[in-house]
This record gives sequence, structure tokens and C-alpha cells, in this order.
Amino acid sequence: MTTPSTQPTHVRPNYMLIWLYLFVMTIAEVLLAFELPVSQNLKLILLLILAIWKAMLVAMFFMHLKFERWRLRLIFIVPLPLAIILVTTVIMEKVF
Amino acid sequence: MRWWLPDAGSTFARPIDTLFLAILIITGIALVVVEVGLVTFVIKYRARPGRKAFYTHGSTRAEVIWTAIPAVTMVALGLISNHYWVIMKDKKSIPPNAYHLGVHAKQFEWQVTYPGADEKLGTSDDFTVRNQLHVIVDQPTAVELTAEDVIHSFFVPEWRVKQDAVPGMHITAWFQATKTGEYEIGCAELCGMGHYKMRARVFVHTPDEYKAWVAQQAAGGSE
Amino acid sequence: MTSVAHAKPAGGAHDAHHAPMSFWRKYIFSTDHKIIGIQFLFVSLFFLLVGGLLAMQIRWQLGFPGKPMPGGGILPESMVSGGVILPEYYIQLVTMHGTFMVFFAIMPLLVGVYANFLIPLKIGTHDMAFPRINMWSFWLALLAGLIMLAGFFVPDGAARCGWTMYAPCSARPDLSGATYSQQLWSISIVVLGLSSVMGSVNYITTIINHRAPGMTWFRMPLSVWALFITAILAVLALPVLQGAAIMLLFDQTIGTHFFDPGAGGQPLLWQHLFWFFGHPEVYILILPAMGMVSDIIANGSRKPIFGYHSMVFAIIGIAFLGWIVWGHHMFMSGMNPTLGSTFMVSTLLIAVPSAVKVFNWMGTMWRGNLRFHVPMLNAIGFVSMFTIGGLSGIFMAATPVDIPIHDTQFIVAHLHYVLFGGSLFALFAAIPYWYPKMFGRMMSERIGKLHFFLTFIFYNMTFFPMHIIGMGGQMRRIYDPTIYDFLKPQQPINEFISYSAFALFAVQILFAFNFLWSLKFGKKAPQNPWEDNGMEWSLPNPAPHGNWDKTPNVYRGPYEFSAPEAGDKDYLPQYVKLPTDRDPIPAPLSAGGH
Amino acid sequence: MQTTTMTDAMRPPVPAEPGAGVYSNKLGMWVFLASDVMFFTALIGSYIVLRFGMATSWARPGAVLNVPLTGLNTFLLICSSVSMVKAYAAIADGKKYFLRKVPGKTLQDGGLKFWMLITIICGAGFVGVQVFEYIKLVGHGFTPTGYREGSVLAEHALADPVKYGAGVAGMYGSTFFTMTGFHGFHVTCGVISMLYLYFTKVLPEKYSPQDYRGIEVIGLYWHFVDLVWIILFTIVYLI
Repeated sequence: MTTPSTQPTHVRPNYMLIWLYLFVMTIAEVLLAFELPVSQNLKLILLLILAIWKAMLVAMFFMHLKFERWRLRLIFIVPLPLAIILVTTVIMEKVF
Repeated sequence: MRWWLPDAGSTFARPIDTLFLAILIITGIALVVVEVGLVTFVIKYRARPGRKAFYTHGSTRAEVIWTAIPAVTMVALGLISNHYWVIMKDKKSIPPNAYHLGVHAKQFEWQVTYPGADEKLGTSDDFTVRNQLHVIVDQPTAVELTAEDVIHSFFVPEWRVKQDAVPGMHITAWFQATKTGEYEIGCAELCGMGHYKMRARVFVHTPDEYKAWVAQQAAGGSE
Repeated sequence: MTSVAHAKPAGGAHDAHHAPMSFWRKYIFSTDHKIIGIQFLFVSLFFLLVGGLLAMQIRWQLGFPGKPMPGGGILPESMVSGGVILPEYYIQLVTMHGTFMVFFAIMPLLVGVYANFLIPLKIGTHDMAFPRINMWSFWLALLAGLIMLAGFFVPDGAARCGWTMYAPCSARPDLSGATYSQQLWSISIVVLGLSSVMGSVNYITTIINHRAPGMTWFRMPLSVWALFITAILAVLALPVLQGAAIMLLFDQTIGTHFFDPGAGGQPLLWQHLFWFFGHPEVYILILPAMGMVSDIIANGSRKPIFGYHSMVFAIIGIAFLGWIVWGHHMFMSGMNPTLGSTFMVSTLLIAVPSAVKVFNWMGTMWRGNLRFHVPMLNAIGFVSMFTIGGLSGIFMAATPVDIPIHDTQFIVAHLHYVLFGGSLFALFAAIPYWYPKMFGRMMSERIGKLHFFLTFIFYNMTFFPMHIIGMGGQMRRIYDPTIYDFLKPQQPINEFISYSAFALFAVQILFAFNFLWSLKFGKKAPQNPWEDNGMEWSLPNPAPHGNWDKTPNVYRGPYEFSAPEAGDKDYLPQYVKLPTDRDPIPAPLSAGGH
Repeated sequence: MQTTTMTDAMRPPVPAEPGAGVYSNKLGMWVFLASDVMFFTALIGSYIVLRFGMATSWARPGAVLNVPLTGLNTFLLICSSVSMVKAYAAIADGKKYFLRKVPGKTLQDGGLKFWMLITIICGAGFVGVQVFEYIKLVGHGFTPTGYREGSVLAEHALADPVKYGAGVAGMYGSTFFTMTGFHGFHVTCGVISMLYLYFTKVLPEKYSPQDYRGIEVIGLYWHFVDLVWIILFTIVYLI
């Protein structure tokens, strides 16, 4: 139940600021992919970091995971290692 | 009627059969313990009037024991198995002097390519024979498995060899036959309607016989 | 969003607020978890029958290859010719037998029926968290089953690449020989996945949020624990299969190349995705059975379950390991051998929690006061047969030994020991056990016992010899073993298996008769026929709509059989308040957080 | 904005929930989202595996796909996500209205009705742009099976096989359309659900600061879809 009083512990984040972050990072991504003269591998790593950062912002602030209890966060976290296990295993298999 | 694994026909048979027997003994003991225990309890503790069950929630010591014993056994089994697994399946274990053959699986036949006189695959004197695999006894042999259409599985029971042939992949399986004679290849992966009849004959020759057969094939001009 | 059931204050009885519902609302488009469970029961028993009939035809062909099948004349010419099963029909049989049994019989019987029926009753709540989604889950499952069944009636016959649908055979009509039914298979699996996810979201939410006051995590019966973990497995595993089935469907229809090696697709990718789902699926098919058997064995032994906590952790351990062992289905697939070693070790480790469970069941029976009612007999049958199934798994987990027996009848024997000897025996225990709660009547004990003993005998006669012919090398899914010289000597065993299988099937008529006859003529059930401790037995039989008038309180764990404070009785239900018991404090309405 | 007192009357009428400490609809949505993570794992994971397994490299970013257009689309979806969360904040503060003048300022303050509408428009806009993009792409010859014979793209690919990833065009098409298609399907489902809520709950003012579960639950779904797009945009369009 989301009565206002049931979430007394956190101040509401500044959503417009998050939006600005997301916007800037998206532009940075596009610039990085097309304009900036960095090596392919560095580009890949930077792009992935930006993407994960953006995704974290959305999950943490828009989906309020930052303000939830651990047991609720756990629900969303549990599938992630499984996804990583699946993908790395199958890639490793290909690389040997 | 046969009640055991097929006759041993390759160097893999001994470790595999021994390991099989070992697991049979281990699991047999476990099975006897469980089943005898169950039967004993069923008889001994059947409900009788005026009796009440012993009220207990368990015993940590007993549980630790029956967690530890299987854990140790399984890890040991894993280590032993892995030793042989690496020998049989790892690419690096293929002996350098192995005699290479190409086996191409398609719906529903096995096409075996022989290296011909120069003993090298991929040269002009290679020749291909349908549904006949000829190998030399006591000679490490590597079959390079490819598949045309769907997944097939190269299976010779006497050699304890099984390896899927996957379209788009190039997989090498090796073995060393120890007995001359005639055997069969079966397909062990459902590959379509004719899966069951994807059968090929295997001939294990002495080196001289094999040479003679190769010469005969070359003379006969079969492709 | 907010369904009616939610908006009600806690403890409100539904009956009191509703006008009598029409037949359609009450029994067909019902949102009552018990009715949905019963709907699942009838539908999945039907699919079990379908799967069984397919199995009989497989056994006819393997026992008597090339001989006209009795009654084969009624099948169309595209399936049998002169009464003889055709190879293309044979592979349809093995494919659909596997598909129906796994996806539409065992899985809905365990998860659809008993998760629906038992979870709210056992945790003391009025219904599922989302009753309407629950109803949809059933109708989608039925739809998926019908789509799958429709495969038999399209021009080129049913799907035919094995229940595992290995690509690229399944992805290309010219290789499999079937177009429409392969697509129907994929569509059906997508729909089924949706149904399963909807159901499982419901089970998880209900168990987390709707437990009655006093029903703490470690007072939950093991059946609920098992169903909870199963639901987690389903929620995370089914979507992977859905994704894979969608890719397969696109390969089949719009010409994508996911599994097409010619354009860089990877056939092994399908296997990885399928078994990444498939191994958790194996535990979806056995964990609920283990949970229900735990309940029944404790009841039959009149003793608390031995090592409740380690049983719970064993369930969790099995579920966790279940995610990192999928590669053992692919030992011979050309997968990286180093990965094979890793998968072997993790697979062997599953023996540990499984052994813990078996020994704890035995520990429960030890010094008990065993009552051999039909559920108990079947539960003991489960323990002894699951043991064989589990132990035969070790042969295949040890990779070198797996080489000769991979994809032979040995694995067929293994999986039937786990799925028939395991799951189905558990169901033969569970169905009569909760029958009174469903229908208010008892199933016949006498027929039940006869059915158990005959099934036990014929079941072993059917499946045990499969180990032997598997060791001999008989590949699975082959139409005619007699064309191989090395398989010819085993043909008498094949014949023997077939005769036993026919007998096994015939014995199931007893069960069907018992089930249907007792609906109408069974003995009226007393309120607590098995003298059990579960919350569900505080209700009349059959349980009324909305279950309890007032949310019940829970005072103790689920297995207080023969507890000293029980007095002269040998059971102490969870809902009974002794003078020494205090009422549990209900959880605050908003639990502090948000 | 947080009230510090809470009366019993404000407690929403749902059963005691000893478990997660959140109401069931929200818990259920989170469990569903966990499940959806695995669905996208199957699709995205397959994409990664297939792309790694290729002998030749993928078409260069921007060669086939229209990145500026998709960048705009990403922007739309991010906007819809922030308007969604503004809608959530609005109803939590009891602002059910569309727009209202802020006292003493010229600014207008948006309420639930306003922000939900923005969300729906941006979401629908995203779907619209995606459909437009698909039509364009197919027109150029980019299809799930690869570059269509005789199309503009096929000719380009012949001229510059490295830039256009000619060797892997089939897999490029397969993964691109499957992943973006299923994401688009998720967005469409979200837009439809929001429209339904808009007309049945938002406009009739059924939500209140005491109970706005529908908004929070659909919001979670919506942000998740946004999150998936952020990942997809990077790995499909930019890498």
C-alpha cells in the first residue's frame, strides 16, 4: 500500500535531474559510437558502462529500488546471475 | 540375450566398463541400504494398537553423516571420471599418430572419406564410401565428424564411442580398436523419419588387410 | 487491477457477500483456486491418458516391429499401413508422448492441480493473490494443450523431432517432414509458458504475502515449500523456453536463421536454451512430488518429519544446483569437454541433497507407527523408486560411463524411474489423499491397494529391463531395433517390456475406475480422514468457496504427530489452540515499509 | 509532502501481509519482471552468443539502421518514463487534476491526468516511430531473413561487404527484428494497459493518495520496458 505515510524514510528524488542524466548519457553514447576517435574495444567498454549506468538509474530511482527493502530487491537480482551464467557458458563453449 | 555392456572392442572399453562396475557397486550398496531399510521399517514399525511413534524432529549428527558420505563419494567419483573423460574427449588427447578419417552424416547415411595412399585427408586421392567404416586394429583412429543437415550421433557400442555430428561444426572423435571383426554404427540422435535405419557397417582390419582393401577401392574406382 | 477478493478486509468470508453464482461462474470460469485445481486435474488426467495411449503404440512397435497393431486399422493410412505403424508416425508418437507427459500431464498435475489446490488451503488463506489471473492460467494451459493435440489432425501429422525439438531438424520442414505441426508445437509452448508464468507469479505472491497469522516460513508444510521453490524455478525457466520457442517459430515461419548453420546460426544454441530451461523443468516435475510425499510420509508414520530444516535446504539446494547442470544433457553434443567436466561435478553434487531427502524420509519412518493407507503405500513406493531413478542418474553423470549409455534406453529407464516411479507414484499418493478435500468422498482403499501393488510390480517389470537393453546399446527413438545385429539378441527383452507395459496400462483402468466411481459412490469423508495436521483439515469436505469464514490462526509446525502435548491422540493439528498456546500477532497492515 | 500522521482509516483494505512488506499487486509485478528478465535473457543472450560466434563482423553501426531516428525514439521512451514517475508522484501527493496554476507563479503544475497522458503519448509515439522505422527498413531491403535480393541494401552490401556485414546479414536481420519486435510488443502492451487505466481509473478519479496501486504497478512495468530499451539501443544500434 502506497500511502504517503508508508514511505516516510526517503525524500523523493529529483526526477527531472535523473531525466537530464539519462538524456545526456544517451547523447554521449551516440557521440561515442560515431564521432569520437577511440579504439574499438574502449568504445565497447564505455558504451556498455554507459548503458548499465543508465539502466541502474532507471531501476534505482524510477522503479524505486533504492528505497525498497532488500528482500524486494532480491526478486529482481536473482535472475541476473542466471542470465550471466547462461550467456558466459555458451560463449565460453564457442571460444574454446 | 545380453545382460551387460557389449563386448569390449576398443581401448576405451576397459576404463569405462570398470568405472561402470564401480558405480554399480556403489549405487548397489546405496540401493540395498535404502530398500532393505524401507522393508525393515515397514515390517518393524507397522502400526500396532497402543503404540505411539517416537517423537523426534531429527538428529543433526545423522544428517551430517548422510550428507558427508554422498558428498565425498561424488567428488571422488567426479575426479576419477574426469581423468578418463579428458583422455576420451579432449581435443589435445588425440594421439599425434592417429589415422584420420572423415565421417559425414546426412539423412540417412554415413559417408566415410578415406585418405587414400598418402594417408592425408583433403587430397585428391581421397575416396568416399557410403555406410562402410574400415579401420585398422590397434591403430589410433580419429574420425572428423561433420553433418549435412541435422544433428546425428556417431555411435559404435563395442568401442564405447559416441559423438554427435552437428551441422556447422567440425568435431573430432578418436578411438583405438583392439579387435578385428565386423561391427555396426548406429545413429544415437533422433534425426528424422529414417533415424532407425541410419546404420553403417564397421570393419576392423589388420594393417595388411586394410592396405589391400584401400588398393582394391582405388583399383575399383569407386568414389 | 484490484480484484474483488483484494478489496475485502482480511477474514471476510466470500460466501457471505456473494449472491449464489451461476453454474458457469462457479464451475467453468471460476476464480476459486479449488475449482481451478480440479479443472486442472481433469484436463491433465485426460492428457495423461493421451500420453499413455501413445506410449502403448510405441511399445507395440518396439516389442513387435512390423506386426500389425491391434486396433491400428482405425488410424489413417498416413500413420499406419495395413495396421503396421509407419516410421514417420513412430517418431510422432515418441515426440508427442514426451511432450504431453512432460508439459501437459505431469507438470500441470503437480503444479497446476496441487499448487492451486493446496497452497491457499495449507497456508490458511481465502484464495490466491490474483484469482482472475489464476483462471487465465488454466484456460491458457488448456488452450496450449489443445493446440498441441491439434498437431495430430493437420495434414502432415504431429510434430516429430522428439520432445526436445532439436534444431535444425525442428526448424526446417524439409528436414523434419512436417510443417504445420512443428509450428503448432512452438506456438503451444509459448502459450503454455505464459500460463505457467501467470500461475507461478500467483503462487509466489500468495505464499509470500498471504500466509495466515502464525504461519511462519518454517511452519510451512514441505509441500508448500516445494511448490514455492518450484514456482520460482518455473517463473525463471519457462520464459527462456518461450524465447527459444519464439526463435524456433520464426525460423520455421518467417525465415530467420537462429538455428540455421548455413547462415551462421547455432544448432547447439537451441540445446543450451532448451536445457537451461529443461533442467529446472526436471525439478519442477519432481520437487512438488517430494514435498507432497514428505507430508504423506510424516502422516503415515505418525511422526514429525525427520530433519525438517535440512529437507527445506535440500529443496533449495536442488533448485539452486538445477541451474548449473544443464550441460549434462549435452555431454555428447560436441560441447567443450572442459565444460563437460564442470557440469559433471555439479551434476554429481545433486546426489547429495537428493540423498539427504531419501535418508530423511527413512528417518521419518524409523520408530514410527506406520499406517499403510493407500497414499502412504504410494509414498513408500515413491521413495524406493525415486532412489533407483536417482542412483541410475549417477551412471550418466559420470561422463565416461555416459558415453555408451547416452541417448539409449538406459536414459529412458532413468527418466521413467524419476517421472513415473517418482512423480506419478507421488500423484497416486496425492490424489487419494486430497480427494476428500476436493470431492467430499473417499476413494476406495481396497481398489487403491490393489492398484498400488499391481502398478508397482508391472512398473518395475516395464522399466527395469530398459536399463539392460540400454546397456546393450539400444538407441532411444529408433523405430525398429531388429535391423541392428547387436540389438537382435535383446529383442525378447523388448517383447517382455511391451507385455509388462500393456499390463501396466491395463492396471491404470483400476485407478480411473476408482477415481470416477468414487466421485459419486465413494464413502462420505469425515472431516479429517487421515488424522492429519494440515490447515486444510479444519475445513469441511469438500472445502467451501472462500475457505475459512475468518482467517485462521496457526499455532505450530505442520508435523506435530505423536507430540507429548497431544494427549491420547497421536496428532496435533496446526489450527488447534491448546491452553498453553498464545494467539499469533497478526502482521501489521502496513508492515513499516512500503 | 509526507504526512507524518496516519489514521486507521487511511489504511487500505487489504489482507495482512506478513511477507514482503509490499502489497500483492506490486510483489506480483516484480516477480513477473524477474520472469521477463529471463525472457529477454533468452533473446539478448542468443544475440550475443550468435554475434560472438560469427566469422565475419556485423554491419557497422549506422550503416543499415537509422541511429538519429532511434536516438529520438530513445529520447521519447526516456521522457515517457520520467512522465510516468511524475504521474506516480502526482497521485501520491493527491494531485488528480490535469493542470493547475501554481499559486504565485506563471508555471502550470501537472497532475496525474496530465502526466499519464504524456506517458501514453510518448509510448504511442515510440511504437509509431518503430513501425515507421520497420517500414523504412523493409523498404530498403532489410528483412528478418537478411538483405532482400535486388534491394538497395543488397547492392550496397555487394559494393562494401565489410561496412554492411554482408556475410552475416541473415543473422543481423533475425536478431534485430526479434529483439526490437518483442520489445515493441511489450511497449504496445504497456500503452494498451495504460489507455485502459486512463479511461477506467484515471479520468473517473478512482485513484487517491491512499490507493494508487494501479499506477505504481503499471509504472514498474513501464520503467522496466524503458530499461530493456536502454540496453537494446546500446547493443543493437551502437555496438
